[in-house]
Amino acid sequence: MTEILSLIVAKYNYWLYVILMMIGLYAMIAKNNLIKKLVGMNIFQTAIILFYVSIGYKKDATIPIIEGAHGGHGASGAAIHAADYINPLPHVLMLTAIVVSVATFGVAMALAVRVYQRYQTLEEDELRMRLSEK
Amino acid sequence: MHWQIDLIVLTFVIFCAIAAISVKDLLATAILFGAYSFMMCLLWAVMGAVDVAFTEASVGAGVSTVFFVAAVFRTSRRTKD
Amino acid sequence: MRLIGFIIVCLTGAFLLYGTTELPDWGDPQSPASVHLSNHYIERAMEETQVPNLVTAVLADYRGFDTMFETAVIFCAGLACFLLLRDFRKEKERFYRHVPTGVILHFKDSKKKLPIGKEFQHMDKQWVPYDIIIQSVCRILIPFIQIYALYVVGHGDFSPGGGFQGGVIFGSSLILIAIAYDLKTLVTRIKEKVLGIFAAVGVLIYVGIGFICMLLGGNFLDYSKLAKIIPVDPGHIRALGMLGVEIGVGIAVMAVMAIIYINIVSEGKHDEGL
Amino acid sequence: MTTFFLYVSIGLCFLMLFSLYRALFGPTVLDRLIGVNAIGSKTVVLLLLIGFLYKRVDMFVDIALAYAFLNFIAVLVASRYFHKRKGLYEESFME
Amino acid sequence: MDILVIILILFGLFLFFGGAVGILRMPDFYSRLHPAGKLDTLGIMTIVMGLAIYNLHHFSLGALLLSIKMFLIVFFVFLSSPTATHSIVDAGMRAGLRHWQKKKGKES
Repeated sequence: MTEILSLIVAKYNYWLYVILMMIGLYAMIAKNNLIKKLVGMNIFQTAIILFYVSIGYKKDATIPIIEGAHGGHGASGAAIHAADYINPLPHVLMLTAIVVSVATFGVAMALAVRVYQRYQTLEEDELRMRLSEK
Repeated sequence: MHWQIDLIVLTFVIFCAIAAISVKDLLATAILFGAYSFMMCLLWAVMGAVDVAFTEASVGAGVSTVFFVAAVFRTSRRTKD
Repeated sequence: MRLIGFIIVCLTGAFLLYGTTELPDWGDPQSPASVHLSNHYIERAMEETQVPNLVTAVLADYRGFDTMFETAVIFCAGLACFLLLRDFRKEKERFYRHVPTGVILHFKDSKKKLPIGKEFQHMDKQWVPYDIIIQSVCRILIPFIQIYALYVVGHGDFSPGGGFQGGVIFGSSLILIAIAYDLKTLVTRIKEKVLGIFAAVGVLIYVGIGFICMLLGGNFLDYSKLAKIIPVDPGHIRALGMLGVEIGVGIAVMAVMAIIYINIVSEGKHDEGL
Repeated sequence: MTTFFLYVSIGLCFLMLFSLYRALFGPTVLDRLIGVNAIGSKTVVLLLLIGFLYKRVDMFVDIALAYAFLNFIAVLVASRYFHKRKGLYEESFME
Repeated sequence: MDILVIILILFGLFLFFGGAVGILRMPDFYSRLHPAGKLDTLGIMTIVMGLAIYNLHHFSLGALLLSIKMFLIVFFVFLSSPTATHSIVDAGMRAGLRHWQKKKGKES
């Protein structure tokens, strides 16, 4: 029983990330509305970011800010062990990814507004119809 | 250490994602997407990624929802699927 | 289309689920990602840079070149929104409301600008009366939010936070002005040109700090060379350089968020909005 | 005390499920908005509790403070939509 | 001191429970806002106050500053959460949502 539980704890996260990614991919492929596709894209993105951040997680470690350094002068005698702190590298990569994702989300929304101004619709099949009329 | 909270919140995130892409109203999608990012921030805080959680808190709660609602305001709420 | 999509998604998911069996356990300290480079960052960053927040240290110092181009991407996003949506044509039909009496003036086809005093208020097509409760609460809250955003930018070395987060919070305080009052209020208080200049200046500060380091004889973004012109303790000079870089990022992100919001919500006309 | 905080936070997660039900299946958009607002207020508390679980609450309090500000903006925008656009239901119902 | 903290937190949890059940069970929009607006605000205030008092156990300047920050959270939630509720009610009124009436004869 404990083996099954430990297996679930060890791998359940990855399964759920894959499911989340599948939801996003399905929305990108099969949904008809442009904004729904954008939401699918964002869900896909967060699934990947989750995967990256979870790689850096370590059991029984604390957050990647050095403890006891708030006096400003730092270098608090004791040596720093790498096993005590969570890996900061994936956090850095994903932090910038989130901000860039919101900026690109804004650009995509601007494109959607522009498309709606011109064709008065956001559905993909209606857009195809309007385009073929001309 | 805190894997219980992690698993519970991760399950909620899946529900939220399914609802956000299957609801037939774009404003409701925007609001559900806000809830999605709340839980995502919680998940990152559990995993110890404090800076990422902060970014998601400021971006997901404030700006991303605002852009979404603004775009829905300027286009239409209608969606077929 | 739906069936094809479903099949593709299921196939991809099955492959990925098969792939998860090879991955290390969740929270394994000996996983391959955390044995090579990151140990150096964790153990040495404190003595090399004097910054306790390892994420900020890696973000602004070790990988500073990467972050510079991320900032440039955000600037380009603001530029793209402006170019896609901005519409300089003036609205021909305009409404004004006389505040004390509530009389509404309606102009058709008038190009001329009226000398509007304080008692006349610009009015949209979908005008709703202002909500006094929301307005006064926002008037109390907005300064606190802005001070908090500055705190987040400045205190990013010691606690979570930094340029990106502080910039986004400041930008959302600007958005709050537009929501609580009117889009016109925000646009008249902070001009469009000022926002554009801020967005450019933010990127310029980042690049400029890197370039100054190069002029002083170091590599691009090598903050330790700044000690030649700034008289501080040489141990802290890297933290100071990071602070400058974070300020640049914060200014750029703040301006870009406001630009994107204003352009989307008014379809580039800058007159009426949410 | 740490165990107590852990159980409190798990209880809060389950309370979140109730609000999430309203957010997922609410009949109108405004019901969903209420659910999301309630989720946001629980999130602030949960962030502080996670901080106590890590014993580094000085790092987590900033995030909670940011949430207390920004949850407000999202709700305000979504309700502001209804001030400008009348009509509660989807426009597809009108056709 | 611990007992005070535990009482405050459990009381807040109880208030949150009441709010959650109210959101789930009430029949219409306006009556759902009633628990959501009041109980959630008071619940968050009590729990955060309890945590702030717990934080003052090992008294130092840093802990005091931290508790002041937590009281700031209480203050801003006290200010902003009722405003959010008010704005949702306003939106419902403008959208033309009818309030709930007890139907006689058949159940709703």
